Amino acid sequence: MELGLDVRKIGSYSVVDVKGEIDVYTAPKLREKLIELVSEGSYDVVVNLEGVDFLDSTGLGVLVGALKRVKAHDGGLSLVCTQDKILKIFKITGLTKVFPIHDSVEDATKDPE
Amino acid sequence: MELGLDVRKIGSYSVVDVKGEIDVYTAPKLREKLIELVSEGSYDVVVNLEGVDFLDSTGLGVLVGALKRVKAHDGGLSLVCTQDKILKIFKITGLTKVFPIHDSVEDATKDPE
Amino acid sequence: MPTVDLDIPPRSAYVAVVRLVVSSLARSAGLQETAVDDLKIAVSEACANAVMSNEEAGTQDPVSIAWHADDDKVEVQVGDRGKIYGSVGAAADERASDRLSMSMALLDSLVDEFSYEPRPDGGMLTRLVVRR
Amino acid sequence: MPTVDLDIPPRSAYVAVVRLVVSSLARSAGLQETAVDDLKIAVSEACANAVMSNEEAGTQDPVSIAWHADDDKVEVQVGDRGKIYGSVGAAADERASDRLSMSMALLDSLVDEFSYEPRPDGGMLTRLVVRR
Ligand SMILES: Nc1ncnc2c1ncn2[C@@H]1O[C@H](COP(=O)(O)OP(=O)(O)O)[C@@H](O)[C@H]1O
Ligand SMILES: Nc1ncnc2c1ncn2[C@@H]1O[C@H](COP(=O)(O)OP(=O)(O)O)[C@@H](O)[C@H]1O
Repeated sequence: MELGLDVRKIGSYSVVDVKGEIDVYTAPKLREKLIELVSEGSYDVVVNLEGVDFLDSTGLGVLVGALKRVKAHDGGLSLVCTQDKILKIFKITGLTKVFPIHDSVEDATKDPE
Repeated sequence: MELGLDVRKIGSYSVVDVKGEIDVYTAPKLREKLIELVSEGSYDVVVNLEGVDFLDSTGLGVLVGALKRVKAHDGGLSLVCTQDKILKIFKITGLTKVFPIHDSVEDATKDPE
Repeated sequence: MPTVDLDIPPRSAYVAVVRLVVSSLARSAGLQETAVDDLKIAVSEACANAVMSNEEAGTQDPVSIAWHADDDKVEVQVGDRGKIYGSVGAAADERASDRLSMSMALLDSLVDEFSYEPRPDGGMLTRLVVRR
Repeated sequence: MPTVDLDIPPRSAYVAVVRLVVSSLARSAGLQETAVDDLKIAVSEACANAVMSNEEAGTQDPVSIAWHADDDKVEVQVGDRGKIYGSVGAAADERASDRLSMSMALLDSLVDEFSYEPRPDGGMLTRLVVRR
């Protein structure tokens, strides 16, 4: 099973477009990519989950870990997600209060006023 | 698992557009439909397999049975198929010599010269 | 080394899920798309044969599918506890033996090794091998 | 009545195939699309927990998934022979207990009944019930 992970720069943001299923098998690949970004100095990260069909607790764990890492550098990590079945996972685990969740990459990469 | 079975009339032909997987579970539905057509007096039948993802020996058995039935009424049964993985099944079982196989429904329903 | 075992009720409705499992495992094992399709058809045929003999016999014992992949080959075994297949009554005008001989032709040509044998304790065992 | 049993190696790569099986069976059993998704996530969580404790413990015993559908409910059991989960070391900076508590929250809210208990002979058993 492949997990698609494409990174692009939009202004000061690093946007990770994720495609496929984030589960106990693929989550380590996402973790590596996010660790790599932070180690390269990207502290404003947007994880675009629009292409994600499945997300489990190991994926949530990776996102929470990455959030802690960027926060240690005064950065931020936000998500793009409009799919009900994925939003549900964040709601059940209380993570809608932890992550800013946007409707689009455009929204997530708007400069703060 | 649903097997899509739509019947349309083109000239003197009855065309059955099949959608889905024809296997040991769904083949009986195809058999019923073909028996129904013959009992209604349709002896020139075209089975369009372009929407079929999977075909097994029970599906082949149903097609062979239907061919025998229309032939008993001086009719014919031809197939529409361009997919390599489905054509392979007919080749292996020698049925390419038994069924006329066309590239399109148009081709299959041309009036004989 | 890795082995996956799947037991299904001996009923035709469950053969589709076996195809899903085999396609997914074959793809993960690195088989090419054509080899994946061929193995999927072969395993589905073996399951159809097993299920039909069980449906005919009215048995409830599961059909067992065993997947085993190692470096040089993939082996799939399909075992059932139905009655011996040749004795199954032909449905309507499609003679069961026509179907079975087509099934055997498919099994024989779609995999590298194929055997179909009675089990000592009843039912049949189909063994399929694809070499890498 | 119909029972499907699936044994996978206790490795994370095999959880995807369990999801395929559960989605397919749940859909065939007539569950609504949301219920299919919920059960798929729950079973996947249970398998992830089982696989992680086995990968940590280095055990080879399979993780067993048992599907059982009857008129009023679907029940799925996931059993493993790994070590007790709480003792698994946390990977990097993602604390395993954070993940496990999220997993438990998901399991608890996605199905109608949920239990997660040690088996008398080692490992854990997760039991999930969806009422129709
Ligand atoms: N192990 C096998 N390998 C190849 N073909 C086989 C095998 N077993 C049976 N067949 C073929 O399947 C067809 C049906 O065989 P059989 O079970 O004897 O049917 P029936 O009893 O209906 O005549 C025959 O054409 C036979 O050659
Ligand atoms: N059967 C259960 N039902 C609901 N929550 C549970 C269950 N078992 C454990 N938990 C929750 O999972 C989390 C982790 O539990 P535990 O295994 O004790 O982790 P740790 O030992 O890492 O603290 C805790 O928040 C606990 O409340």
